Amino acid sequence: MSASQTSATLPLVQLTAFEGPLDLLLHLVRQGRMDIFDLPIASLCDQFLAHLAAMDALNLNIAGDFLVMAATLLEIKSRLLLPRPPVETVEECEGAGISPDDPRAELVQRLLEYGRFQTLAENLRTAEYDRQSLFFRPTADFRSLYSLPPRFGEMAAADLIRTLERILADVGAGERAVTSVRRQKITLRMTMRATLGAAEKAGGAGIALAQLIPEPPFALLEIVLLFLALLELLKQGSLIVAQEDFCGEIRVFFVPEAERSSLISNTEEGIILEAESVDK
Amino acid sequence: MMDYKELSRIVECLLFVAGEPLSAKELAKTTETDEEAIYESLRFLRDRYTDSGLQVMEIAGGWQLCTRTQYAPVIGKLLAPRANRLSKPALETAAIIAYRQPCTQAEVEAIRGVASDGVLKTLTERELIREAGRKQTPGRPILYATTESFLHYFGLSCLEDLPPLDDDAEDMEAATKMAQTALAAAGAA
Amino acid sequence: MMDYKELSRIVECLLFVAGEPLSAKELAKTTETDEEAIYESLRFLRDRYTDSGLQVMEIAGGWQLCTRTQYAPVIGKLLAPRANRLSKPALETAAIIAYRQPCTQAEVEAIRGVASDGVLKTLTERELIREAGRKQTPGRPILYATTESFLHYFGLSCLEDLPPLDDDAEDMEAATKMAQTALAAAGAA
Repeated sequence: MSASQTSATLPLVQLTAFEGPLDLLLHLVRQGRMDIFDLPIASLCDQFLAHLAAMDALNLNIAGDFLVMAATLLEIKSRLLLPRPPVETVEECEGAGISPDDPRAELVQRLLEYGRFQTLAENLRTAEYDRQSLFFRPTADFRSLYSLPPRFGEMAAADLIRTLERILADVGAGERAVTSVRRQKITLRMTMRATLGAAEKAGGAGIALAQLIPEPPFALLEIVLLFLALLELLKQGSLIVAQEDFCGEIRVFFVPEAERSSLISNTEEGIILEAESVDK
Repeated sequence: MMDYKELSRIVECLLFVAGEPLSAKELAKTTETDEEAIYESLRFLRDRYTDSGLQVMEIAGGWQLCTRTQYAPVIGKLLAPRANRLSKPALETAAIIAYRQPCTQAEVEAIRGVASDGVLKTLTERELIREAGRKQTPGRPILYATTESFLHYFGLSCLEDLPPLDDDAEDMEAATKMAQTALAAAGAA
Repeated sequence: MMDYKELSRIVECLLFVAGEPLSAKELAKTTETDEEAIYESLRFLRDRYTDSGLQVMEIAGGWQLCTRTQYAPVIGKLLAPRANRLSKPALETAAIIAYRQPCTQAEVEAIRGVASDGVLKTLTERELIREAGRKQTPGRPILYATTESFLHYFGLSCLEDLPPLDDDAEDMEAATKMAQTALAAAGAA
């Protein structure tokens, strides 16, 4: 229950002591010593509504559940007022049941079940109490003995090399290795180096972007890395990317190191110009 | 073969230092014996502790050393334990899950008649319940079940130790079904 | 006057739960008896524990329950694995970082083939590795390097003391390459 209710008036505080509409109903039933299999719905409904009226200031989330129950009670009450179709009441007497045709049936079942779990909860409360009178030793902190701060040479350095050798050996076998090698194989740096190399080799004519794209089957990662590499190299000014016409071939040109720094601003202009030409 | 008296002393040490219940399997593995020998040594140990303030308790699927209940008041004077009881809603929810597990939040709420997400969160945080998969129904709601900590918290050695439902389980099953059907109908309306 | 046997059971409980030495004065105060009675009950308790794996020990101006020295090895077998010793994944990760430092999480994962963020966190918390700047690549990932504690833990005086990997790091590079070529070939076949 929220803190905002702590300043509430007395009946309200009493109401918040109930877990929900079922809890309140069970309380009313027990307090009024009502026969659960023949619930005096009219009286129960009135008492419930009286409690509900007292909690007008209550937070809507909680009140909502109570309102739904109030509506249910009113509905049952009204249905009980209707003339009942003739029913053979013989079977009703079987055990302490209630006829499924009775409008109260469902409510009674819910109350019975909820009441049962309240009893089970009370049993658990007893178990909790009993258990809390047993004392166990807490897990002692043995980390100082068996763990860090480490004793000098707690572990042999040879373990490190053995482990590393084992990992590297593992790389040669099994599925895990395949993924690890593939990931190891292509790094951004390597892609950048390869892209730059390809552009340089192509010379003044530049290289088509299509040629840079690896031949299938390729990993998605390779394409992503290629574009990251291109962006990074463009940023560095070591490449220029140009397109002759709209939807035309994209070519990548190598920028010799000597020309790079001076070209950066030009490159930017170039990109802007390209964009404009595309617009036209 | 190790002397069972000596084994019982070793088991005693292990139970003393572990700080959590140790299963027979774990004890057998650590002591490099078999579970049969462990059970024998536990019996012997339990007898030896008859006249002690402590006891060898079977709890949460294992064995643990703990004090006897009658000494709780004087221990409380030394330790001043926090009264950290579960709230009534938490206890109700725990009871429903314990007897109905695995069950969903909707099933808990159908019985309690109130929203129970907060309570479920609290119980999960205290590690008394845990998520146990998803129910294969629309929305695939989370299923909840009790944990080892739940057993320990209530001093139970296993779930079968829960007090039996006083009433006919069939009856209750029917009642739940009815409640659920009614709720579903209400939800559909 | 309380029966000294009953008092010894209470004292036993107190020593059990305290986890630190309790002085006779403290024990007398908690049990509302006098120190003379406490000494008597301690003597009785000590006798009762003669045949036990535990002992009542006078230590640091008080009394404490503890295990007998001869059982230390078997207790170690139980506790050592629990006391956060370096797990296999942690050892693997430490080995990679030691030989590849400074290196990023991605580089560790590339070699291990599994997500390694948890292990890196553990190693960082245990101060075996530390953050050593950022790599100047997109995303500027954290670089990891080993610490002084790492050297200490593995009994090294400096990083140069690390056993050489066949020859040097170049070799490892080559080994990886070979492996990957072989795999690529195997994959293509």
